[in-house]
Amino acid sequence: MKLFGYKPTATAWLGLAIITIFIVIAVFADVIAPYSESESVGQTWDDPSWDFLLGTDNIGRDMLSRLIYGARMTIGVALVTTILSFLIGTTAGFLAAVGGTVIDQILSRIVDVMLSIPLLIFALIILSVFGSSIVTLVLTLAVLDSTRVFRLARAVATNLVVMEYVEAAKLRGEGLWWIMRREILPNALPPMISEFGLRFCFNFLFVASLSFLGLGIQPPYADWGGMVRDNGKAISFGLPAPLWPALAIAMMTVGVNLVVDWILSINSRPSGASAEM
Amino acid sequence: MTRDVHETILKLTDLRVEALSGAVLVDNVSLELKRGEVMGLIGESGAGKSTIGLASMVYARAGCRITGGKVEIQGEDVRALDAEGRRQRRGQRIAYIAQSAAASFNPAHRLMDQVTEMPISHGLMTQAEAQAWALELFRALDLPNPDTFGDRYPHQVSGGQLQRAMAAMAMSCRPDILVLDEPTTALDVTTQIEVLALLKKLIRDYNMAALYISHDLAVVAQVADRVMVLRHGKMVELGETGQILLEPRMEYTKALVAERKAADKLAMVTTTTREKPVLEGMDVTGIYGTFRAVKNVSISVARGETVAVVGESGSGKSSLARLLVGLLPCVTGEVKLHGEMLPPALKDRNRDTLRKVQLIYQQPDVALNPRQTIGEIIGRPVEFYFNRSPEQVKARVAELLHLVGLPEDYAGRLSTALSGGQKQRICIARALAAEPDIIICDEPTSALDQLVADEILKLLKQLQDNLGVGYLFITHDLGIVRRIAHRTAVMLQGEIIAQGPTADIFAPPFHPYTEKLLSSVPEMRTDWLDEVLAKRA
Amino acid sequence: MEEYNKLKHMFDKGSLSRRDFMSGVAMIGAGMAVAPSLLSGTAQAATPKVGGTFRIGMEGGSATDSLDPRTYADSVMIAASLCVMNGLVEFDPSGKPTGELLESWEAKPGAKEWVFNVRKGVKFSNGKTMTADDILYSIAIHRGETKSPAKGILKQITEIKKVNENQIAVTLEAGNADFPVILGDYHIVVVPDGFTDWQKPIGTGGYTLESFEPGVRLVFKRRGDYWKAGRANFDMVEIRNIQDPAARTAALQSGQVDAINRLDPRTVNLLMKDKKLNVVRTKGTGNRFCFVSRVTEKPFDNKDLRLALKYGIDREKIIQQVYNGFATPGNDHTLDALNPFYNTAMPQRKYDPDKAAFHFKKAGLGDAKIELQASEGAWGSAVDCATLFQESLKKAKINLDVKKVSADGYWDNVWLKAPFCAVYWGRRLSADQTFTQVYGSASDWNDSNWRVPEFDKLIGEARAELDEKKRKELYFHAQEMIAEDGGMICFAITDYLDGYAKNVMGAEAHARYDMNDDRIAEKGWFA
Amino acid sequence: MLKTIAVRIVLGIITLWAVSILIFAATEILPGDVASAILGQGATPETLAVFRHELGLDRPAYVRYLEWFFNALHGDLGIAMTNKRVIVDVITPRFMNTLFLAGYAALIAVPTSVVLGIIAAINEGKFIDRFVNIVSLMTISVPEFFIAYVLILYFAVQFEIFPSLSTVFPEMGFIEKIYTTALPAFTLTMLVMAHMLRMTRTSVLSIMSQPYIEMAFLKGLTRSQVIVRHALPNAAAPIISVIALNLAYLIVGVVVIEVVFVYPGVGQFMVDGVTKRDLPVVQACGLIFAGAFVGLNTIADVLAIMVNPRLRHPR
Repeated sequence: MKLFGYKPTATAWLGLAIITIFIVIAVFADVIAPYSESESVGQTWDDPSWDFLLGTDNIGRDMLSRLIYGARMTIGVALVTTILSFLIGTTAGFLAAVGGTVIDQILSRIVDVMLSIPLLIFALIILSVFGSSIVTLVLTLAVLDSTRVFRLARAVATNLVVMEYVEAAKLRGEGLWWIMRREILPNALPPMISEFGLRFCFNFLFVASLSFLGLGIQPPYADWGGMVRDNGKAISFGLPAPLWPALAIAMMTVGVNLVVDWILSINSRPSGASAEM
Repeated sequence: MTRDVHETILKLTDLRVEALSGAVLVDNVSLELKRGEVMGLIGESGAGKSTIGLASMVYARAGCRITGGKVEIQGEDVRALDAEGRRQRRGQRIAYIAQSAAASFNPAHRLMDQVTEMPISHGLMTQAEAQAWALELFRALDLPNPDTFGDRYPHQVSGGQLQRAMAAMAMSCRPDILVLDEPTTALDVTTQIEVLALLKKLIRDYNMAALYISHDLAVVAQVADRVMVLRHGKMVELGETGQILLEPRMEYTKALVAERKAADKLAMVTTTTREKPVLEGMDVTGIYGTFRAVKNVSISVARGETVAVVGESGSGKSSLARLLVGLLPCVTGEVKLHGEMLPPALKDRNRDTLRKVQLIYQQPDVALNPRQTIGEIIGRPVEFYFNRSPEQVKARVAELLHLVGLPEDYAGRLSTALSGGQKQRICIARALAAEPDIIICDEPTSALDQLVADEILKLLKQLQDNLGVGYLFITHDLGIVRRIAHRTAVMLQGEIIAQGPTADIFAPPFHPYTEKLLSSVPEMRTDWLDEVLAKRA
Repeated sequence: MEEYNKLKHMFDKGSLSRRDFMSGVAMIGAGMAVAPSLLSGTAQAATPKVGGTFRIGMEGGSATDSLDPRTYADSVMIAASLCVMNGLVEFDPSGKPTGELLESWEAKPGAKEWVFNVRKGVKFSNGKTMTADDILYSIAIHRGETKSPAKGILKQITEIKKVNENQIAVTLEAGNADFPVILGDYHIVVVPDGFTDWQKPIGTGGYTLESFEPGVRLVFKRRGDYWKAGRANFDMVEIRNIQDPAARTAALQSGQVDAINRLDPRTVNLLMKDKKLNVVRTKGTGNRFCFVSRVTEKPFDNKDLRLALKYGIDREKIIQQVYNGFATPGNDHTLDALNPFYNTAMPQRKYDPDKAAFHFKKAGLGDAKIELQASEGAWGSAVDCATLFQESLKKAKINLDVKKVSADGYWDNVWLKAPFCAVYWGRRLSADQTFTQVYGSASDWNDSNWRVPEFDKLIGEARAELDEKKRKELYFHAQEMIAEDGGMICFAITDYLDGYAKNVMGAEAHARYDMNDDRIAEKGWFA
Repeated sequence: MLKTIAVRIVLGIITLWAVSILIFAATEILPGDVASAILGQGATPETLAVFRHELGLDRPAYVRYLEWFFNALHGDLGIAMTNKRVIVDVITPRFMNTLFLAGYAALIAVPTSVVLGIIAAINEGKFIDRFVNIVSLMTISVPEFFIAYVLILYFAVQFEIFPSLSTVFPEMGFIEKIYTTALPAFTLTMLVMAHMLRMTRTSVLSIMSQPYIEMAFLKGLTRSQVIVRHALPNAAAPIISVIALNLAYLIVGVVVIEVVFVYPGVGQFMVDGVTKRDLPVVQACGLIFAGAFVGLNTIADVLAIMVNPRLRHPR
C-alpha cells in the first residue's frame, strides 16, 4: 500500500498505527471509555483489577477512562499550540532570512532576549498581560515554542534564499510575502515537519509544566501530562499510576517520530551511509 | 603513446549496476585495461561513465547497487571479497580523482593530513615516509612552495592547485590504477591545459593504468589510448582514439564528433546596422565588500543582437550581469534602459523595467523551484506582469511551452521530473513569459551535455530571429561565442580588455590574453596538447 | 507541581499572617476540652537521654527567610526561633497557656490590668541574665513604627511598664481574660534589650545558632545550661527546608532525616506500614478547607443557591479521596469540634443531591453555570476537591465550572475578589476570634462578605457574657446562622500529620501546632 | 576572524542589556507589591508610604533601573527586601551550586550523548541506532520530576545507594559533593541527553552526503574512520550550539529538580523571590540566568566560528 505516493516502511507503519489508534480513541472516547472522565468510582490509586483495568487515579477516577478522554485534550491542545507556534515561528524565521540584515538582526535579537529570560518570569509576564485562560495557555506555549521554531526556520530559509529560483522571484519584483509563501515554504517543509513532530510532543509536557500558573487544562478534563503530574507522587511508593499516562505520551512521541523519520527519508537524499554495497 | 603490451591490470566483465528503484545504470559493460594504458570513457550525463568508474572500485553510490559482473584487479576478483577486503583494495590498488576537488577535500583538515591519510591508515607507510612521498608528489605536480603547501587548508588554494593536490592524494599509495572522473571539467581552460599535461605525465611516469572519464572528446583525445563511448549505460563504440575522432562508426559517435567540431569554427554571424542600444551599462563598478568585482565597465545590448561576455571564472562576468539587473548595486556609473537611467538597487526599480530585462541561469536545477509545477513557474510572470485571468495564463503557458519546444501537458509536472535541457527550456520560457527586450544569459549551456547545449543554442537563436529579443550572453566557452555572438567582450579581472564585433575579436591581431584563451581550447586531434605545450615551452 | 503549591502562597496581606490564622491571634477562652489523640505513638520512656544530631525536614520556609521575629511566617522559622529563643508563654498539650519566660501572672478584676512575673535566673547565651527590660524591648519591637504582624494583636495594650527587674505591668484598652494567650504569639520571642543583629540572634533557648542558610538549613548546637530541666537534649539540631512532600517522605524513609512535618495524607497509610517510622496525628486541628462565595455578588446573593451548594458537596467522599480519611467533615463554619462552643446540637450537613436540586430549582437560575475558582495556590489539593465537588453537584443537575487559576498571586488576585473560590482558614483557639475575624462585619478578611448586623450583635453579647451556659447558647445560634445563611461551604478540617523515626522520643501531639508545637527540638530525645 | 568574534561578543552584550531592561520592566509589572506583601496586616497608607520610600519605590522606574543597572555592573545586586541580606553574598554560593550541578551533569551528558550519537550515526538504520533513538525519545516523554522520583525510589529509598537529599554544604569535600548530588546529576543527564544525541546523529548524517565523505570511503577508510575523522569535525558547529542550549537549560531550567532533591541552587531562590515579590532578588536571579544563557550562546557561536577552518585560516 502506498501513502502520498510512497510506500511506508515497517516502522512508519507502526508509527501510523499508533497515531491512528490514538486518534480513533480520541474521537470515540465516549464510546470506548468504561467510565466517565470525571466520576470518582474507586479508592485513591486502586491497583489494576477487572473493574479498573489500569487502576484508579489520585482521586479514585478510572485511569483507563481518563487516558482515553485525555487523548482528546492532549492531542487537541498540543496540535493547536504546535500549529500556532509554527505559524509564528516560521513566518518570523522566514522573514529574518528573506527580509535582509536589519530585519534579521532585530528578530534574532528579540528571540535571543526571549530565550534568555527565565521561563518563570516570562510566563508571569504573559500571565499578567493576558490573564489565565485556555487561550492564554495555548498562546503562551505557542510564543515560547515559536522561538525555537524561529531558529530552525531561519536556518533552513537562509540556505534557501541563496537559491536562484528565489533570486529569480526577487528579480521579477515579487514581494516578501509571496517569496516566503511560495518559494521558501514548500522547500522548507521537510525539516520543519521533522521539528513539528518533536515540538508536538514537547508541548504535551509543556502543558503539564505550566500548570502551576493555572494555565493547564481545566478540570475535570484529563490531559496526559497533567495526569503524570497529579499521580507523580504515587511513584515514590512504587505504585504504577503515573506510568500509564507517561507511557501514552511516550508511545505518541515515538509514533509521531517514526512517521516523521519516514517523511524525512522520502525527502532527503540518502546519506552516504548505505553507500558501501 | 606508449603501446607496450603488459599484463591486464583491470578487467570488468558484464558489469551491471542498478538503482534501488530498478533502473539500470550500467548495462553489461566489459572492459580491459593494461598497465600503462589510458582508456577514455565518453558520454553525456546519465551515460553511466562515473558509475563504471566507481564500480571498478567496487563502490556504488547511495541508492545504487552493483548487481552483476566481475571486477578483477590483476586477476583477483574483488567483488568476491568481503567488505574489509574491498576496502583494503580501495586507495591502495585503485585510486580515484574526483571532478570537484573543492568539494572532495574535507574543509576541516590540512591538505598534508588528507594526502598522507591513505598510506598511513592502510598501514603502508609511517607518517614521515608518507609526508616525504607527498612532498615528492607536490614537486612532481609543480605545486607552488611544495614544502609548505601541505600546511594549507583546502579553501586556501586555487582550484587548479587543489586538483593537483587531489592527484597527489590519489598517488599517495602508489596505486596501479587511477580513475579520473572529469578531473579538469571544473577548471578554466587555461588551467585545464596545465592540469591535463601533468596528469598525462603522471600516468606515464609511474606506468599506471587509468580510466579517464569525460564528456569532452577533445580532452579525452589528448590522454587516452582507447576511447569507449557510452550511452544510457550501454557501450556504443570502443576504439582507438584516432579512429573514434576521425572515423566514428556509430551514428551517436558521429553526432558527438560533429557537434564538438562545429564549436571550432566561426559561424558567420554578422550584424547589419546596429539598432539603438536597449540596455546600457556605462562605466559601472561593482564591489563585494572591498573586492572590486567589476571595474569601470561599459557595455550595451540592442534588440535582436547577441553580445557575448567571455572570460574565465573570477573575471567578473557574472558580477556584471548581476550589476545590470540590480542585484549588485553599482557604486559608479549608471545603468540605462531605453535611455533612461535605472535606480542602482533592485528594490527601487519598477515592475515594468524589471520585466524588460530577464535573466537565465547556469544551473537550471536551482533556478527552478522544485516544489512548483511547470505551469506555476511559467505562469507566474504572465500573471504578475500582465494581470491575466487564470484561463489566459493557462493558454499563454501552453503557447510558451510550445515556443520552447515542449509538450503542453508538461504544465502539470514538477520540474524535478525533467532533464537538464528541458529544465533550461523552462527557464527560457519563464524569461519569455515576461516578454522582455533583453535576456541576460549567464552560462545557460555550460551545465548541459553538448548535444543538448547545441539544441538550446539553436532555440535561443531561433527565438531571437522570431521575437527580436536581445541577448547578453555570458560564457567561458569560446566555441559558443564564435557560433552565436554578434559582438564580443573579453573580460579579465573585472575589466573588459577587448570588445567589438565577434569576427574582429577572433581575428588577428589578438589581445595577448585572447590569444591565450583561444589557444587553450582543446582541439579535436590527438596531438593538440603536445603541440601547444611544445609551442609554449 | 505539588512543590509549587506552598511556595506560591501569595498571601500578600495574609502571607505573613498565615500562621496567625492557625494560631488565633487572641486565644480567648482557650479551654481545651478534648485531649489530642495520638495515633501511633508508643509509650515513651520517661527519662530523656542526651545526645545525637536531630535532623528535621520541614516544609514552611523559603530562601527569603530571616531570624528577625517580625518576619516569621511559617513553620521553619517558628521552630528555628524556639531553638535559640524562648517565648513569653508556652502552651501545654491541651493548649492551655503556662509560664515560660513570664513565669506567672495575675489580673485585676475586669482583666484590664495585668501583672506578669518574669522568670528569674535565666541567662542569655552571651551570659547576660534576662530581666524585665529585655522583655519590654522584645515586646516593643512589635509595636509602633513596625511591619510586625504581631502589631495588630498588641494594639490593645495602652500601657506597658516595668514594675521592678522581675515584674511587668500591662494596661489594656478593654478587659481581656485571655491576654496571656496573646503574649504566646509565636512572633514574640525574647532577645536582650536593644538587640538588632538578627543574622546571629542571642536568646535564652536551649541551643545556639551555628549556621543559617535561608531556604536551605539551620544548624543549632546544645548550650548545655538550659534552664528548662530535661529539655534540649540533642547535641546538634539541624532543620532542613524540604518543600516537596515526596522528597520529605523519601528523606525520612531513607533515614536522612529523623522527623518531617506535613505528611501527604494520601501516603500516610503507606508510611504507617514502615516499621522504622512513627506517624503522629493530631485530629481535627489542622486547616479548614472551604469554598467561599461572596453573598453580595450574583448569583450568590440567592440563599437557595448557597444551600444547594452546601447540600451538593460530598464531604465524606472528598475526605476519603483527597485526605485519605485524615480529616473531619466541616459543618459550614470554621469552628472545630475541639472548641467548647462547638454546636453539637446542629446536625452534620450531609451530601443530599435531592435537597440540593430542590434548592437549586427554587433559586430559579435555570441551568446557569456556576464558576468556582481554585488553585494549587489555595492549598495543594484544592483543585482535586473542586473537581470532586463538581462531580457531586452533577448528581443534583447543577453545573459547576471549575476554573483552575494561577497559584502565583492567588491570595492577591482571587481571594476576597472572586465571587466563588477556594479558601482555607487556620484554627482560632477561641470562638470569639473565629467569629469576629471570619464573619464579623468589621473584618477585612470576611471573605464571604456576609455582613449581618444581627450576627455582630450576637457575637458582641457573647464576648461580654460571663455565664458559660448563656454564652454557649449565643454561640450555638451564631453557628446556625452562618451554616444556614452564610456564603461559606466548609467541608473539611484536616489533621496534623508528622512523621518520625522510631527512635525519636517526645513526639507527641499538641493542640496548637504540629511537630509538638514546633518545639520537638526542645522536647524530644533519642531513645 | 577576530573581528567576527568581536562582533558576536558585542551582540551578546547588547542582548544582555536588552534583557536587563526587560527583566526590570517585567518585575515592575508583576502583580502584587512587595511593600504590601511585607507589611501585610499592619499596612496603613502612612506606613506603606514610609516603607516605599525606604525601599526607594517612590522614585521613577527609569531612575531605579539606571541605578540598579550601574550597580549591577559593579557587581552590586542590591539587598533583599525581605531578609535584608546582601544579594551577592547569598546568590554567589547558590550560583556556584547551580554551576556545580550543571557542570556535573554536563560532564556525564555531553560526552555520552555525543558518543552515542556517533555510534547511532555509524550504525544508521541498524538495531542499535533505533534502540538509542527510541530510548532517547522516551526519556523526553516523561517530565523531569517523574525521572527524579523514580531514581529516588530505587536508588535512595529501596537500595539506599545514593542520598535522596542532595543538599550540599560549604564544608563538604569534593568527593562527598559528587556522591551527594549523584541523583540530581543523573536526572539532569537523562533530561538533556536525548536532544544532544539526536542532534549529533543528525548533523553527522547530514555531512555524510558530502562529496568529501564519498572520497573518504574511496580512500578505503572504515566507516568509523570516515565518521570520526571526516564527518564529525564538519558537524561540530550545530553540535556545539545544541550543547550550549542544553547547558543553558541545565543552569536555568532546573527549579523542579532543585525542589525534589532539595538542592540549594539559584532556581529555588528565584521562585521564593517571586513568591515574596522580592524584586531585587528576582531581578538579580533573572540577570544571572540571562547572563548564563547569553554567555553560553556567545561562547558557542565563538567556538563555531573558531572551528570553521575558513574563518580560522583566512586565505
